[in-house]
Amino acid sequence: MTADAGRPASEPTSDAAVVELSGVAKTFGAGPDSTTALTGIDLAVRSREFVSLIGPSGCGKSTLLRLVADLIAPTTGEVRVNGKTARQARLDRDYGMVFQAPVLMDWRTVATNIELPLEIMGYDKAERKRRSADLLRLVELEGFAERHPWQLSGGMQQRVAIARAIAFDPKILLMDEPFGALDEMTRERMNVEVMRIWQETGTTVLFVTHSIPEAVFLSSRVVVMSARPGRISRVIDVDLPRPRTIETRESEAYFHLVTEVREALRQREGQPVGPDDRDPTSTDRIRAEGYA
Amino acid sequence: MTADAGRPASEPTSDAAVVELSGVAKTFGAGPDSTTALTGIDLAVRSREFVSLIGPSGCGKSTLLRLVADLIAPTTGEVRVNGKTARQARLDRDYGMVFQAPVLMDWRTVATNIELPLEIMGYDKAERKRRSADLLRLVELEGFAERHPWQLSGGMQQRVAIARAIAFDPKILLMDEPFGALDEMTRERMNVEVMRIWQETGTTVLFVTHSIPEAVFLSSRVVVMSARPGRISRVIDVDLPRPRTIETRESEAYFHLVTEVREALRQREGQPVGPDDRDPTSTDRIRAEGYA
Amino acid sequence: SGGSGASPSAAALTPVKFQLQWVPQAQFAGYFAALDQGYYKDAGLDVSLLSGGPQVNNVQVVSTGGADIGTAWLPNMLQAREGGADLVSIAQMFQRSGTRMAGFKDKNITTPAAMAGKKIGSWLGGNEPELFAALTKAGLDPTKENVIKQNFDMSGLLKGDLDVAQAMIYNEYAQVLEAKNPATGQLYQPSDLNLIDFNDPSVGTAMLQDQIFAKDSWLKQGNNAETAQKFLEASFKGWIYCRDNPQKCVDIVLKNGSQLGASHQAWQMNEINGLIWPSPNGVGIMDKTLWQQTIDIATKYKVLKAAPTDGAYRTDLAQKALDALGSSVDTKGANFAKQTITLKEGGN
Amino acid sequence: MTASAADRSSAASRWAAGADWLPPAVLFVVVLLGWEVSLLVLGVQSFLLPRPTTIASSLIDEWPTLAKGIVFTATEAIGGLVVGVTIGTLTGIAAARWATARESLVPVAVAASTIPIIAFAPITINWFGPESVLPRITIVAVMTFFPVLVNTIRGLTEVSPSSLELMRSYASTDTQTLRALRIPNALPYWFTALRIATTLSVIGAVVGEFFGGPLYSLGIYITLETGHSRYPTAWAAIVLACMLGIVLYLLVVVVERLALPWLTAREMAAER
Amino acid sequence: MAVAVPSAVRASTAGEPGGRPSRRRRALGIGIVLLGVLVAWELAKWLGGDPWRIHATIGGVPIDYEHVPPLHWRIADDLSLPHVWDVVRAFVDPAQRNGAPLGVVLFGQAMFTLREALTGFVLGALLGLGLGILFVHSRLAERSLVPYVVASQTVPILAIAPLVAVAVKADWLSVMFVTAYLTFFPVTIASLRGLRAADARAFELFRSYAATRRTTLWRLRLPSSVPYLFSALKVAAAASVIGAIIGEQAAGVGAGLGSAIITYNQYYITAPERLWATIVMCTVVGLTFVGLITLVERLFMRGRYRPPEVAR
Ligand SMILES: Nc1ncnc2c1ncn2[C@@H]1O[C@H](COP(=O)(O)OP(=O)(O)OP(=O)(O)O)[C@@H](O)[C@H]1O
Ligand SMILES: Nc1ncnc2c1ncn2[C@@H]1O[C@H](COP(=O)(O)OP(=O)(O)OP(=O)(O)O)[C@@H](O)[C@H]1O
Ligand SMILES: [Mg+2]
Ligand SMILES: [Mg+2]
Repeated sequence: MTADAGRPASEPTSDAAVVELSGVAKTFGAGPDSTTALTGIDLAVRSREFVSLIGPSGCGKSTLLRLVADLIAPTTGEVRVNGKTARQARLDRDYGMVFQAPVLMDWRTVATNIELPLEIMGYDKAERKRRSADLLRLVELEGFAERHPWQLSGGMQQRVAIARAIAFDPKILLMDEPFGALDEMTRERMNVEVMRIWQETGTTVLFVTHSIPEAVFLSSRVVVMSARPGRISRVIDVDLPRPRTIETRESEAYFHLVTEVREALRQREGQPVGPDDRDPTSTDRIRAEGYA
Repeated sequence: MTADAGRPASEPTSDAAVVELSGVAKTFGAGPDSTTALTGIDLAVRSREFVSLIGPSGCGKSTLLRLVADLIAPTTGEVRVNGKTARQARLDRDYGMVFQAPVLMDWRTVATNIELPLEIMGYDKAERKRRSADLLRLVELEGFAERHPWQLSGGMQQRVAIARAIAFDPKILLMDEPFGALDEMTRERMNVEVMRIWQETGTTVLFVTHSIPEAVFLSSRVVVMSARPGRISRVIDVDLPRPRTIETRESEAYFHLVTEVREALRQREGQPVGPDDRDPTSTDRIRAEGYA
Repeated sequence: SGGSGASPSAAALTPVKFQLQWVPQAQFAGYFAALDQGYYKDAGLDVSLLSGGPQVNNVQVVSTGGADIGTAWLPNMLQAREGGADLVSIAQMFQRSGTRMAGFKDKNITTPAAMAGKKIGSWLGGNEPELFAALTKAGLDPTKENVIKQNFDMSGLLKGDLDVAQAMIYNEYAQVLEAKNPATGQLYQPSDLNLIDFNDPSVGTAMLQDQIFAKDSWLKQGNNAETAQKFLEASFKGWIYCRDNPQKCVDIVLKNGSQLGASHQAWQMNEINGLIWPSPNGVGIMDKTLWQQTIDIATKYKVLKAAPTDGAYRTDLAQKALDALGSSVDTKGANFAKQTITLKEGGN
Repeated sequence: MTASAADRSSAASRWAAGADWLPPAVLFVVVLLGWEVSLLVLGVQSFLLPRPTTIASSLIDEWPTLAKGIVFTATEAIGGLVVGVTIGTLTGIAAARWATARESLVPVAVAASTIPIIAFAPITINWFGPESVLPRITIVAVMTFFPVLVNTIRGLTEVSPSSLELMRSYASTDTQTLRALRIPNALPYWFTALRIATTLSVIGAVVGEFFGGPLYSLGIYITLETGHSRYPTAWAAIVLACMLGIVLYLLVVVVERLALPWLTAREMAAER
Repeated sequence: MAVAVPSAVRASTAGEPGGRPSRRRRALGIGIVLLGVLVAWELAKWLGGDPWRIHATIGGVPIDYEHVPPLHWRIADDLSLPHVWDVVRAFVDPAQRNGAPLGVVLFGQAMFTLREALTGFVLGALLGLGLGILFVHSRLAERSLVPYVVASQTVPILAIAPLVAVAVKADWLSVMFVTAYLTFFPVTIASLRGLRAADARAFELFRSYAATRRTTLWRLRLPSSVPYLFSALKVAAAASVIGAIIGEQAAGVGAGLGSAIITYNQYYITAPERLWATIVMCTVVGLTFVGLITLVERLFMRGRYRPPEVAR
């Protein structure tokens, strides 16, 4: 990593909790039709930490992110961000968010979609143009500035959404499966970019992913969640040295951590109920070998 | 695999080309603003084959699927499906498609979304109910039959879309990154299900994925594409024996194939142009180790 | 309620559709009375009275067969006839013009000549020839005067948008007298107004108004001529009834128009009677002099391009109807005299 | 065949090929001919429905009067349209912004929109005098503001929840959300309303004139000519009013195309 | 993965800041606006209307009060703008000597008109939707016919209505036609857009099922046009009341609000408050009708949208 100089090689987190959830639960709806998406969530993310959330589909990862972002309010418990209420943090524009869906505006071009937060936050035109041009290069969409979202492929849309989220250098990045629609190589390059940004700017990252290796490789901590109702089942510290390189991935420690996360995820409890008639042997056989 | 009895253990493909693209090119728009999404595509998929498409984001995988589905017409060249024009095949309802986005109808519940193709194709109500119940179990969404799409998580929505696509037992399955939003375990189980269905019903599958191991593990052939303009750069036969199990993944042959696909993908030519100021060393280091 | 065989069943009656030129009001009291008193039924007719109104072109309805017989101002019917409709007048009900020009006393407009340079209201659309003729006769050029289209209420006059406005003696004029003068808080009085009467010999430009007409082709079909004659006979009876029992007729009209004001309709009934009676030639018979005067004015002011062709009116049907009524019935009303009606606020 | 991007960008060549304007032009000629010939053959009296050629010659003969009329009536229609659309849009924005405003303003707006012109027109003449343009401007404004209001509210509130969340994540102020999200989202609705409003504006102006106005205004002219059973000239005025309406409508369509190119492109894409 | 929420996910309520206020607040809001209108009305009269006086004895106390407004505005005099209390009193006063109160008479007429408006509305809405459906399926039809549809709406209805009345012999039928004529247009224009409003990807999905046009219409186009359609139906409902009134007049129907309007229009100077009372009744009919449509709309929208989760 080139841009690593200003950052200690050990875990660079400070003690101040940037994101803090205590006793948080979230139930959607009421009555017999309600869904308890999250329950008993206690989580503190320190400054400059890179925390990944991982867990089965529907376990409440997106819900947790939306709570932190103050897009929804917890049913019980408290969410504090940067020592303030989540609401205040949102009003202070402390975070940038990549949603699970790209959520682009059809009437804007790719460039002006990226410039949207900058417009709202009052950046002047020249600066907006400069940033969007830089970001378009970053997400490898140089030629597409003037296109409209519906002229892009799925992965390209997602990259626009990523560019938009980091456009205003937020202190906290909330990313909901940002690289899910990207091919391996683009994804790797994006990983590198996110790590670079994280290290250079001292951002705190809360990152949802379905890829265990990605989570371990990128994170300071991996939060493993279980489903229905969504709970935090394990928090695994990733004390691999930084900068992380190809050697990291070959290390024994890395391998152990990947296995540990996988084991944590596979604990039967909290897994979504699967079809009962499934052949357990075949699944288990595949399950034993990890591929993502 | 339990349901493998009726199927030869070797590659089960016959010689009849089920999907055949010859000299196909697709350009969106005209004039200076046009995008050539695909060019010079020749591809024949034989009956009962499982072909994966893999390639960088924006290389035209979805476009290729939409051409086969006769959702768009090629600019040049010809697409034939089941020996007929693509149009006729569509009219004959020869294929089922999973789109890259879930595309669920908000005014329908999860169950009735799954039943949509059945309704259109005139299945009676009892049969529809039976099937949607089965499929909901298959995609692990039993309790959600009466919910509306906006009450589901991203991965859950995608599973509804999968269930909908296979609801009417189409002869050909076109799947555009169907498992992109799923966690590792759910994805594995879905893989198993798709393989089971493919083997039991003799379906031909055209499958877009970004996961190289998934492509190799599932496919009879992996089609590697390169970007801008989208071209087929390599077609790699996967002659691993079936049924494929954990042992398959540990075999030397499997490892070689994964590497081969990865190498094919990494050939500089046809890669999307990345930001030039990126540090090539760091990327290459990561690139050398494959993780998905 | 009786046995279907005993009383004359509806099927035996000849259906007739009669198109009025406005919504139900005492202007059509005779027809409503004939219906109410069973005169039509006695004549073997099943008459339906079709309401008119601002959106109903009564001449057009009859000429397209929407109604069998209708009532309209004579010039309007003649215009349509000139335009190609084979309409013919079969009975001239009003023997004099009901139109006046009304202005407040302070404007001091008592003669057509005094209208020079004033804001002159007219409904136009066929209502203006009497006025234009009067102006011309007074040496003015109507096309150079400030003639303004007035709405069919009198607010233009009250608001001062008009110095002088057209008013039917049986309707708009009464409305002014039913309205409160904001300055005094009392109703306007006849003494507040000047009226110019086109019937007045000094003006002498009156034209014929309400008459009954039908399509010539319809009259020539089957027994229609006889039906028309029966219709006239029963209608005349209705009008005679109203002449002799005005209050009963007002009640009948009120019954048929639930929103109408009672004193206003009483006034209207009285004035309408005054337009019909006396009928020196017998009710419904065309007065040749007035016919000629109407045609002269109409042609002069381009209401008609030329004098109507022969057969624009016929008196035979009306005459036969009168004959059928017999001599015991007073069909001329020579002794008719108007009553004095007190108008109440809002015409109630 | 699907309408792909290729079809979209070839709109210009379609125009040249006549695909866009030829069918309506042909139909127009056919309708006129059919009208003319059938009336000739059937010998329908002109006081019911005159022949197109008769109407055309009246149009030419009466042009000096009619030209004055159309200018006057167009002034009223456009004036009323501007007032109505402005009020409708502003109330719509207020109503979309404040739920209480919406719940209390909309019923009043509905009430206003159901005031029958034929009852209201004489009152407006009472208010402003028959020769002023104000009575018709008032009538047109009352008639047009409701469709604009309803559609503005719809367009401003029917926003995708995910986009709203996005804006919320930026702590965007209501005004910013309005400008960046709600207004662009509302534009298709708003233009739909505008199309309806243009035609209403012409009806409103002409019908309003039926109850009073200068003698040359189209509405008065029509009543006078029908009153005199001069149908060809009346129809010439009616045709002129129609043309005014169509021109206004087409103007809206053109502005809409220019203002919402992305929408046109997307709609074409959905054209299957 | 691009788990794009289909763009058809629209929040009717989620989009509303603050959601729906309580019933009480709504009633209060309407009350305040109404009160505001009335106060402005009387204020105008107070400042620029005609002088008035109360001369009465209430509870043994003789009252003699005269108000002479300082200004004179022509739009505020009694002829232009009767006092609110006069309009209210008009409802209570008998319509005819010894007759039922005007309010009762008007209510009967209003029911009559509402019935006509309803039938005309149904015909017009169906026609409008039918045309919309034709147009979205055929560019040719759209391009050739839409100009005529637009033209039809600019032909002053008052010029057409008598022709209709002449052509159609039955009164109720011609009223229905005139009403339909006024109502179909907003529905057509809205369906031109609404029937195309579904996400392009949803159209692709239906295409992939080789769904017939009919199926696509029923299961995709119509459901996704609901927001557009209901906006139009509200406009059409309001228009249908006006249409019915014009139709009544054109057909010479002796009952209904149309005939009341003619009468009170004609006698406007003697009792302006009666025309105003009739107008009030018209708006009540309109409100009832639009309210009905809104109820149906709520039914249709139920379950479609994400309710407001947003904490404010
Ligand atoms: N608006 C909502 N209304 C009702 N239920 C909801 C809503 N949003 C989410 N849920 C429910 O909450 C649970 C958690 O959803 P969430 O989107 O947080 O899952 P997730 O962990 O992000 O899953 P995925 O990996 O599939 O995206 C799910 O069961 C979902 O059905
Ligand atoms: N409707 C369209 N109009 C214009 N360009 C389009 C359209 N659809 C796709 N493209 C372009 O075609 C190219 C291929 O797109 P496609 O969606 O097939 O990519 P993809 O391989 O599926 O990518 P991803 O993995 O990101 O989904 C892209 O450059 C895209 O911008
Ligand atoms: Mg999620
Ligand atoms: Mg794709």
